[in-house]
Amino acid sequence: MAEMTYRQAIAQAIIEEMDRDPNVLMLGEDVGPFGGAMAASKGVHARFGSRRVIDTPISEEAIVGAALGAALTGLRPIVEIMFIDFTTGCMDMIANQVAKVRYMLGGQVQVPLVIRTQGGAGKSYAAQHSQSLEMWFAAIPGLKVVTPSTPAEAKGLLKSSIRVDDPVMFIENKVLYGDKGQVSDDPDFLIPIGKANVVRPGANVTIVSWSRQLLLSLKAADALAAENIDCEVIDLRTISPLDMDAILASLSKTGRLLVVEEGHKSFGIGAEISARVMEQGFDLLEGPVQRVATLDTPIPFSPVLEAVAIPNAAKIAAAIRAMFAGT
Amino acid sequence: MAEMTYRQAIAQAIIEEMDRDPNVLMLGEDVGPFGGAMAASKGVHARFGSRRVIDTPISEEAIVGAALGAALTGLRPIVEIMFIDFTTGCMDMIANQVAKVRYMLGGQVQVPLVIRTQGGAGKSYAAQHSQSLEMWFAAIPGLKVVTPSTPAEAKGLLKSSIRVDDPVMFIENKVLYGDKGQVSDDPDFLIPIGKANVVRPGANVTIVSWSRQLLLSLKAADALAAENIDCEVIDLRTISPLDMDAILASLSKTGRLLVVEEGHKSFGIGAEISARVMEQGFDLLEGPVQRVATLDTPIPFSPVLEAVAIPNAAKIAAAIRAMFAGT
Amino acid sequence: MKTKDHLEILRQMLRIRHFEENLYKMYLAKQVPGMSPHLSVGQEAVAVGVCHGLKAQDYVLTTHRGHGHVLAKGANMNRMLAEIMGKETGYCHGRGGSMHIADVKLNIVGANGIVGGGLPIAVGVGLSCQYQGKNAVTVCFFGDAAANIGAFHESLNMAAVMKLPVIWICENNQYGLSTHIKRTLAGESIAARGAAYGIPGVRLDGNDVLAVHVAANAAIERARAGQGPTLIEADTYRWYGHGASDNRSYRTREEEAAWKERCPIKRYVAGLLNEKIVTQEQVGQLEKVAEREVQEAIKFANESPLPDPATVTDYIFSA
Amino acid sequence: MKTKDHLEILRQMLRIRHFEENLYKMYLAKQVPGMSPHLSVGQEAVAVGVCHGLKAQDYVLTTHRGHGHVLAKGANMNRMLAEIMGKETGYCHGRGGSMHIADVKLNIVGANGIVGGGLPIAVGVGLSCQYQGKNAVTVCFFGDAAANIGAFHESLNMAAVMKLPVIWICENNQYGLSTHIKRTLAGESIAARGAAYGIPGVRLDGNDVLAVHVAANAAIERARAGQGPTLIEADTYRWYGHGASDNRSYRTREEEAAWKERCPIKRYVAGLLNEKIVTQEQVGQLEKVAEREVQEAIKFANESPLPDPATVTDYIFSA
Ligand SMILES: Cc1ncc(C[n+]2csc(CCOP(=O)(O)OP(=O)(O)O)c2C)c(N)n1
Ligand SMILES: Cc1ncc(C[n+]2csc(CCOP(=O)(O)OP(=O)(O)O)c2C)c(N)n1
Ligand SMILES: [Mg+2]
Ligand SMILES: [Mg+2]
Repeated sequence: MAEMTYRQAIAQAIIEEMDRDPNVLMLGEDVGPFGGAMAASKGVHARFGSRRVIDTPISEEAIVGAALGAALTGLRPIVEIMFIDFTTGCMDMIANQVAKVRYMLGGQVQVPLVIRTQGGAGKSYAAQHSQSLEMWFAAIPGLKVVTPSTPAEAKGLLKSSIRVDDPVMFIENKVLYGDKGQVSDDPDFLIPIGKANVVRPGANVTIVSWSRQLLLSLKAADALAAENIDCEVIDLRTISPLDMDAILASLSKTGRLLVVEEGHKSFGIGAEISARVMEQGFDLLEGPVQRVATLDTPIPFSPVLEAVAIPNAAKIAAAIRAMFAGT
Repeated sequence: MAEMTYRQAIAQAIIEEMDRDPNVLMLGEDVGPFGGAMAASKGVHARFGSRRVIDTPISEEAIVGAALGAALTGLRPIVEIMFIDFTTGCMDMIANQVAKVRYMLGGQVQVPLVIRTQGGAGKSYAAQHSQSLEMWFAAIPGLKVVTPSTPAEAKGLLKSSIRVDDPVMFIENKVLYGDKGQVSDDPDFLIPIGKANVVRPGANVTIVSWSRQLLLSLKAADALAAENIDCEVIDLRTISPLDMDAILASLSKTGRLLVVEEGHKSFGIGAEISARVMEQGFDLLEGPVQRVATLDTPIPFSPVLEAVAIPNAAKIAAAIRAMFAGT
Repeated sequence: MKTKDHLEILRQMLRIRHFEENLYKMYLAKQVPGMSPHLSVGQEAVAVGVCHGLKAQDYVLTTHRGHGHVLAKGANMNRMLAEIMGKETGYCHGRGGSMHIADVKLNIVGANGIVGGGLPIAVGVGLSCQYQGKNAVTVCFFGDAAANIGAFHESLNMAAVMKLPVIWICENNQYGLSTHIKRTLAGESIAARGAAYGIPGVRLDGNDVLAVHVAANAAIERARAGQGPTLIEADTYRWYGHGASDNRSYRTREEEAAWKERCPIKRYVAGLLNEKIVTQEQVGQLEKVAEREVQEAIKFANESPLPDPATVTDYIFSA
Repeated sequence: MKTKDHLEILRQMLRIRHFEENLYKMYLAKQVPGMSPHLSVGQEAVAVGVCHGLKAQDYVLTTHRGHGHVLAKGANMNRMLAEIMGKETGYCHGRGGSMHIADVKLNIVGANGIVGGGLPIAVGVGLSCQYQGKNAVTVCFFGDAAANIGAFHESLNMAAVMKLPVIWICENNQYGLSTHIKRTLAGESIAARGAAYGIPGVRLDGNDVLAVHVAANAAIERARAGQGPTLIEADTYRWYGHGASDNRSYRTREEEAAWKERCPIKRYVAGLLNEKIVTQEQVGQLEKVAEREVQEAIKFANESPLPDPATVTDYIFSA
């Protein structure tokens, strides 16, 4: 165990996996000597050089395509797309090629490819640099979607993502890069993809969240504990495939569920969770599943506007309180 | 009133609106003399010529960008993207520019722009030509998403879309182009955007659908009528904004709801409807909202596989029956 | 060039011609599900001229109009036709169909339904060969109209800047669907765009199989020697419409007749006969063999089982 | 050129310089929310050299590094700085911030946070002018690194094939974030890519405001005359990092010093003094005026109210 930041944990995961497997390589804009716009690949180039850590042109479609071609022919590339907002420039590669090629070729190929990117608001980066687009990728069969919320998760989930033989959208969060935490130094420290984690056990209500909002949910849970509302908080870790077993198991204890997400409320991840709970856990529900999410607006620049647009601990706590109002 | 096909209704809507307003123009691949890959702009070029009906290079990003630039400076462009699957090539323009520019500029501009495209499976066009991607666009604030299911709707909704001052994703369906129906010839025949339509009133269960699946839902409703299950069938017409009033009004009569969609089940439109019903109509529910949708797989080519992947009337009817099983 | 090379080139062109002509008939007879197939009749010289110079370890990426390319790289007709008919015995177990035929064992790593979709992937295949020190080149086919899509630019630039062993083969069949390339392509030619990336751009008669072969071989050698990519623009023509159902309203029958006069097979055969490299009997024999191969493939495909619907979600993920 | 033109050019360059330098200080003092602003200090000659030749009816599209362009087209500093500080009085009522400043009334129709995002839109603005018979040209600024993105290619091709009155201005400041353009750009130059689209490609010293002005004016005239687009590559340098927070680990202080020697303002002033077109006093006066304008803008922005949080969903749709 060592204390490190979220960004250091990512770099360490990359370094360890590149040490372990010479077929792992990295591509992206400014990921080389500069260490990435979020400094999440700091030190990787110093160790492996320009053959394995490739600074590319600003050509998102070709970056992902290059990684795909490499993945189809024996390599295990890690790609960085600087902001998730820029995946708009490589959606053909991601959605029509990476996600589908194995299926379209009837299983002739594997696609061991990790697309690292980062999303989220909270830093006044405005509408084109603050989105939470995980639902786009979750909606496309053939992709796994992973979202770490702590340094330990960043490392353990990234190492797992690099080792699986399928494409993974690995979505980091821009606000979390400086967060510190204890991280295992076991070179085989892997956190399984597709499994949610009960971060805080509780009896009265379940909060499901991921990435930065998970941390805010935990804050809200702390506040609510003082009011005798005992929240169970689940960190989804993987958005697709969804770990419904974990959600339903918790719901069967608590009877109530709140989904907290930084994506827009409409047509988001919370909708799918709510719909599945409707189908699979209707009888467990003591009240409707609720969602706290970002307003259905492009993310505004001005901090005072952004603050009202996105969730925070107070809004989460208020939503929970409302679920108990009148009970 | 005149009988015409879905594709003719589209061409007629375009012609009427171009007649009415010299600022309406059309851009896309092969939309000119050829009349569009789906023949949905047949006759438009013959009437208006190459100045107003522009055949473009295969450059989806620039096509939508060009339309946006024109919309920002006084024109009202209609763009055709040949298959919705190719919107992957212009997602930056659609999601980061078209949808957001008015907001980012604090209301300095309007974006009167229609992006026509077509989706849907059922013709063995395989994974890259059969998708139903409406959820991608519905998930982005700033876009309206419209999906006609009949020739009359195609005309009335398209004319409305051309007249509104905001961007509309107008999503046609490839299987419906040859469908015939009675269509108004009133030059101001407009169907309002944002309003659902009760196509078939019923008492026992509500089916919400749109586009081709709406027609299959009606078929299922016919079959179920013989079994004394009286379905109310709602045609959503507009996916975003969602007409929850119409859905809840129906639900308050029937107590049961099935959403039928051709998109993948996970993270689709049905999820949002289910989640909103959970939040806004929980007490109206006599049982959980159910979804019939396409399996979470890339769309297979072989007709025998495609048939099991996507919904049909029998599957819809079966889902309804299951909702009544044991009651 | 040895006689056996000539015979092989001719054999491959005939295989493609007979395959596509039979597929057209099957399409008319409604024996082919899905979109009307994108036939490459008339373009055989490009596929064969390029692929004849490739080794087994070399890679090919193709397009929506790819039957010729995969045949020329050695694909099995039985499995191709079974795929086109949506059968379990097809290359993709019926998941892909006409636009997605590939034989990964032959290093054909993908076809594409998206115009220009193969180009970025080809960059990665080239990168992979360079990285792994494989002595392999990657050939990426695409159409004239694909030269206007952003992916073309990003891919040619990236491959050039990384000096990757990729050969860009543009089959300029004059049209993108209904649109003549002159109406959508700015600049003098597609080949001329090579200069924008500092790579050789070669334009040639794509109906002259030997000219294609010579130019492709030069590009292949250049790539193998680590000197980076080449862009080749081969002028040719598709005899049928965009898809088999297209009635070609956008061009004249005269234009078509003129191009058919320049039939790449007829011209090649005439030359071979003239120089007495082959006899008319040999040609007839090769035609027969090609036709027999197709007929066997039709039989194979017809008799093959459909996929089991219960397997519809197979092959999404590895694990 | 008349003295009043020289004075105006100098005035505009000084406005930009003072605006950006003050913004840098404000950023260091943590008075600016959001991403560290992308400053254009050192690049003033491109913005001013181009915009000086524009008329009111002409359009401008800019980038993430756009303050200079919008100032040169006449934007109001008060509303710019208020926007950058997220105030209600800003151009975008605080919705946009530094990367989205535009004044649509001045025909500045957008800035962009997406590299290359403005180019396709510029095609449409050009198309619109052509369609409406407006005697207006459209200038689209972009960076060197944007020349590698697909949208560049699609846009330049489409504008060329439609002969649109668009002028493509590439500010080659040598770097895209940390990456020197030589490491990512294949081919000789960005200007040389003009040939791929059959349009003139001009490369010039972007720190020589008169050279920029002359070349831009030729392009503007050409566009106005219906002869289509021109691509101009102006070599320049950003004195600060990519954003104000960037410590420029990827380049040397020597390189920076050499470029600062070539300061576009210093050079221009030296020339004007030398030719006795202006006096040192006049220069000092213009500097004072520029600084005063910025100080007033700072005051205005500081005193301006924040947007009302209740209005957060305003401006999504028109109706
Ligand atoms: C991105 C994209 N846009 C449009 C299409 C529809 N489409 C398929 S093939 C084609 C024409 C392609 O022309 P070209 O590249 O010249 O190839 P050819 O068909 O002539 O072989 C078009 C427009 C597509 N598949 N993908
Ligand atoms: C599509 C896209 N990719 C990456 C980025 C991140 N990014 C913003 S500016 C920039 C560098 C741009 O370089 P250049 O075009 O030369 O403009 P400069 O900053 O030098 O003015 C990068 C990589 C982005 N905003 N958009
Ligand atoms: Mg073509
Ligand atoms: Mg630059």
